[in-house]
Amino acid sequence: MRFELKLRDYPRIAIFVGLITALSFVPALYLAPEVPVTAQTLGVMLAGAVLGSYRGALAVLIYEILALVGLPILASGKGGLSAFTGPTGGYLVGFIFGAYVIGLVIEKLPKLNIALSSIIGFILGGIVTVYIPGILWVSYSLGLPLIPVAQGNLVFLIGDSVKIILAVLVLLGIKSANPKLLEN
Amino acid sequence: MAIRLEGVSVGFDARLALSEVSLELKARSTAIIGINGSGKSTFARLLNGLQKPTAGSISVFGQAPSQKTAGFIFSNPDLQIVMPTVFEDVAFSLRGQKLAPHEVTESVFEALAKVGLLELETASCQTLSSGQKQLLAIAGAYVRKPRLLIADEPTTLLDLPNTKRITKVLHQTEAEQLVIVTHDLELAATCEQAVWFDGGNLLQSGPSKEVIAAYLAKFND
Amino acid sequence: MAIRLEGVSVGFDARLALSEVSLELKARSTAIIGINGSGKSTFARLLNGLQKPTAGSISVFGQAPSQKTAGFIFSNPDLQIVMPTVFEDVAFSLRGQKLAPHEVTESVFEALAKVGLLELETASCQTLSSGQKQLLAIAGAYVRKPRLLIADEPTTLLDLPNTKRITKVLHQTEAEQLVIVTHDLELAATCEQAVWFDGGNLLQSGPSKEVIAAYLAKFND
Amino acid sequence: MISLYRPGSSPIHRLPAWVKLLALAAVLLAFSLLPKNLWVASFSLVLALVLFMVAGMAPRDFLMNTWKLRYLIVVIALPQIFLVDLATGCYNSIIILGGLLMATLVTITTKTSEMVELVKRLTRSENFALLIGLSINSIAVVGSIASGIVESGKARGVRPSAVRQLTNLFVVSLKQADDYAEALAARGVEV
Ligand SMILES: Nc1ncnc2c1ncn2[C@@H]1O[C@H](COP(=O)(O)OP(=O)(O)OP(=O)(O)O)[C@@H](O)[C@H]1O
Ligand SMILES: Nc1ncnc2c1ncn2[C@@H]1O[C@H](COP(=O)(O)OP(=O)(O)OP(=O)(O)O)[C@@H](O)[C@H]1O
Ligand SMILES: O=C(O)CCCC[C@@H]1SC[C@@H]2NC(=O)N[C@@H]21
Ligand SMILES: [Mg+2]
Ligand SMILES: [Mg+2]
Repeated sequence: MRFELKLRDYPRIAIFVGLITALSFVPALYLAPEVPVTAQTLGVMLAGAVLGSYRGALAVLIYEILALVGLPILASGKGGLSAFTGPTGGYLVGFIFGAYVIGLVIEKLPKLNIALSSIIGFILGGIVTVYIPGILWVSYSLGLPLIPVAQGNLVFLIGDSVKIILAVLVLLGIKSANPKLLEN
Repeated sequence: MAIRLEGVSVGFDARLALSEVSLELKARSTAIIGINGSGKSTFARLLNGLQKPTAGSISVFGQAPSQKTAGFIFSNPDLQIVMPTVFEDVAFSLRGQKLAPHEVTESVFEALAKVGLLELETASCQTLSSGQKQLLAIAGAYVRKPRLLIADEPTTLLDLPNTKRITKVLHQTEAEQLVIVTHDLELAATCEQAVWFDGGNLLQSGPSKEVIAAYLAKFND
Repeated sequence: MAIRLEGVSVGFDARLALSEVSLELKARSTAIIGINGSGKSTFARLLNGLQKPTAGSISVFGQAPSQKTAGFIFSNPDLQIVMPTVFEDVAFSLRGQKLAPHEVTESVFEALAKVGLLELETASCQTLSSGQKQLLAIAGAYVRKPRLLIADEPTTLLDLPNTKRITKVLHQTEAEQLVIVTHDLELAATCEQAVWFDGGNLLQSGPSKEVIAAYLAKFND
Repeated sequence: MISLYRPGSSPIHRLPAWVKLLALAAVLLAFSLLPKNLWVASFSLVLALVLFMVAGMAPRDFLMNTWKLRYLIVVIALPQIFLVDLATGCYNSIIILGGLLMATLVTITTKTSEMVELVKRLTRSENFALLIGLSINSIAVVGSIASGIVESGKARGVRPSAVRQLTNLFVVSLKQADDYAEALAARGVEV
C-alpha cells in the first residue's frame, strides 16, 4: 500500500483533529479514577472508518501531537507532556494504531456491508488494539500487577460497546446523507 | 404585553456582549442591525431563552422567554435539519406534543403550504437547494405556532429571489411578532421598527427608515 | 488579451452547470450575478483552473487558466486560513517559489500593507475579526501578484463597514482584472461590467448598471 | 485556542524547547538508574519543587499541580501497599509524582507555538507544517459547527437525538473540509 496524501486529504484529516477534540470535550465520566469513560474514542473510531487506515492514524497522531505540545484537548481538557507519561498514555498510543486497524479492516473487506465490516473493525481496532497498550502501560506506569488491571479495564467494555453502536449509526448516517463524504 | 427588557446585561468572561439594555418591542416586526460583534445575536438568543441574562429581566408576552413561545431561524439551515425527508423534518418539531397522527399531518401540511414546499413533502432534505432548506427551517419553526418568530440573518446565503421569498414568508406567518437580525438593510427596511446595537449598547431604536438612515450615515464617508 | 471563453460547457453528472458560454471580459472589473445554482461559482472556478470545461476553450491573458495567474477569494474566511499567525499565513502562499527569506518578508509586508493589516503581522489568526480574516485572505491571494483576482461572494458574512472596506481593497489591488461573484447588487454596481447567468446560460452582459437594472426588473413584482 | 502555557521570563522559560525536552528525558532516565529508595524518590519531588521556583511559579502553583494528581497517587499507592509492600508503594507513587510534575513544568513554561515550531523543524516537511496549521484552525471550525448544531437543536424546542446531532456534526464538518480543500487549491497549494 502506498501512503500517499492528496490535497483533499489534508483538510479532511485536519477536520478530524477538530472532531476528535470536540468529542473529547463531551464531559468525561470517571468510573475508575484517572482513566475516564470518554467520547473521544468515538472520534478515533470514526477517523479510521471515514478516512481509512493511514489517514485515520495520521489524524489521531496530529491530534496527540497538538495535545503533547500543550493544547488542552485530551479528555476533560488535559494536555501536555504529563498526559502521555501519565497512566492513560498507553491508550493514547493505542488510539493511533486503533484507527489504522479499523481503516485496514474496512479496506480489506470491501464486499461486506459497511455496517458489518465497520463493526468488526471497531472491535479489533477500537477495543482490542486500544486496550492492549492501554492496560500494559497502566500496569507498568503504576507498578500494578497485570491481571487486576486488565480485569478493572473491563468496565470500559460497556461504554465502548455503546460507542461502537453510535459509530455505526453515524457512519450509516453520513453515507445516506452524502456518500461522497466517505470516498477517499 | 409585547417584549420588554429592563436593564439587561449579558457578560462573557470579562466583557459585556450586552450592557444594560432597556427596551420595549411592540411593533409587529422589528429589525436588529449593527456591526459584527455588536450583540445582535446575543439579543436574539435572549428572546427565546437560549441565552440567560447576567443581570436584568426580560418578558415575552408577559412570560419568561422560552422555546415554547418563540421560534428561531438561523442563517445556516444545514445545522437545523435533522430528519431525512421534508415531511419528517417538520413533523419532528411536534414531537412530545402528544398529537394524533392526523393532527400532525394536518399541521405539517399547513406549515409546508405556508412556505410553499408542499410539492416537496416527500423529498430528501439533502437534495434541497439552499433557499428551499431555509424555507424548510421556517416551516419547522412555524409548525409549532410560535407567538414570536426570531430570525438571525436568515438570508445571508441566498440570492435575490430567494431573499424576497423568505422575506415575504416571514412577514406572512401568523406569529404576533417578528424579530429579524440582519446585515441586509433592504431586509431590515421591510420591518416597521429597527433597533441598532453598537458594542453591546442600544444606540437607537424607532421606525426602521430612520434607524437605517442613521446607520448608513455613520458609515458613509 | 483579457479573458476569453468560446463555447464553454461544464457538466456534472447528467446536468449542465454552464452551457455553451462564449464571452469576452475586457473591463478592469466585472461582477457576476444570478440566482442560486445558476452557474456563477462554476464560471469563477473555470477562470483559475479549479474547474475544467467539459467542452469549449478558455484563455486568460492568452494562456490556459491557472492558479499562477489568478488569485481566488471565498466567502468563508475561516476556511482560507492555514497558518497560525498573520505573517506566516501570507508567507505560506509563496512556498514553493524558492524565494530568499528577505524577499518573502518584503512581499508579505507589501501585501499586508495593501490590505491594511501591517500592525497585526504577528497576531494569531484565530484572534482576528471576520472582516480582518477576509482581508487576510485577500493578502494571501494578492501576495502572489495575480494578474486576475477572483472573489466568490467575498462579503456575504460581513457587516456594512467591513463590506465597504473589502470592496475598496479589492478595487485597489494591482491585479489587471477583477471578477466578483455576488448577490449583493451594491457590490456588483461597483464593477464596470456585469454578467448575468441563469440556469447555466449567459443571459446578459454589459455595463453593470444596465445588467443590474434588468436583473432587478425580472424579480420585482 | 487557549493553551496550558503560563507566560513568564524565567531562565526555564527562556531555554529552547528542545533543551528542556532533552533535559527532562535525561532526568527521568537518571532516576530509573538510581537505587529505588525513599531518599531518591523524595529527591525527585524536591527537584521538581526547586525547578518550579526557578521558573518563577509560586509554591501555590506547585501545590495546585500536585493536587490535580491526587487520585493518581491514591490509585498507585493503595494497591501496591496491599499487594506489594509499603515502601515500594510509597517509592512508586512519589517518583511518578515527581516525574509528572517536571513534565508539567516543561509544558507550562514552553509556548505552544515554540513546540509546534520544534515539531515542524524535526519533520522538515512543509506539508506536515500545513497539516498542523490546518488542524489547529479546524479545532475552532468544528467547535463553531458543534455549537451551532447544539443551539439549533435547543432553539427548535424539541431536542434531536444524540445520534442525529452527531451525524449532522460529521456531515457538515466533512463538507466544510471539502470547501477547505477547494480554497487550498485556489491558493495554488500543491502537495
Ligand atoms: N459564547 C460566547 N462566549 C464568549 N463571547 C461571546 C460568546 N458569544 C458572543 N460573544 C461575544 O459577544 C459579543 C457580541 O456577540 P454577538 O454574536 O451577539 O454579535 P453579533 O452582533 O451577532 O455579530 P455578527 O454580526 O458577527 O453575527 C462579541 O464580542 C462576541 O465575541
Ligand atoms: N461538484 C458538483 N457536483 C455536482 N453538481 C454541481 C457541483 N458544483 C455545482 N453543481 C451544480 O451546478 C449548478 C451550478 O452551481 P454553481 O455553484 O455554479 O451555482 P452558483 O450560481 O454559484 O449558486 P450560489 O449562488 O448558490 O452559489 C448547480 O445546479 C449545482 O447544483
Ligand atoms: O487522557 C485521555 O485523553 C485518554 C483517556 C483514555 C480512556 C480509555 S480509552 C479506552 C477506554 N474506554 C474509555 O471510554 N475510556 C478508556
Ligand atoms: Mg450574529
Ligand atoms: Mg456560488
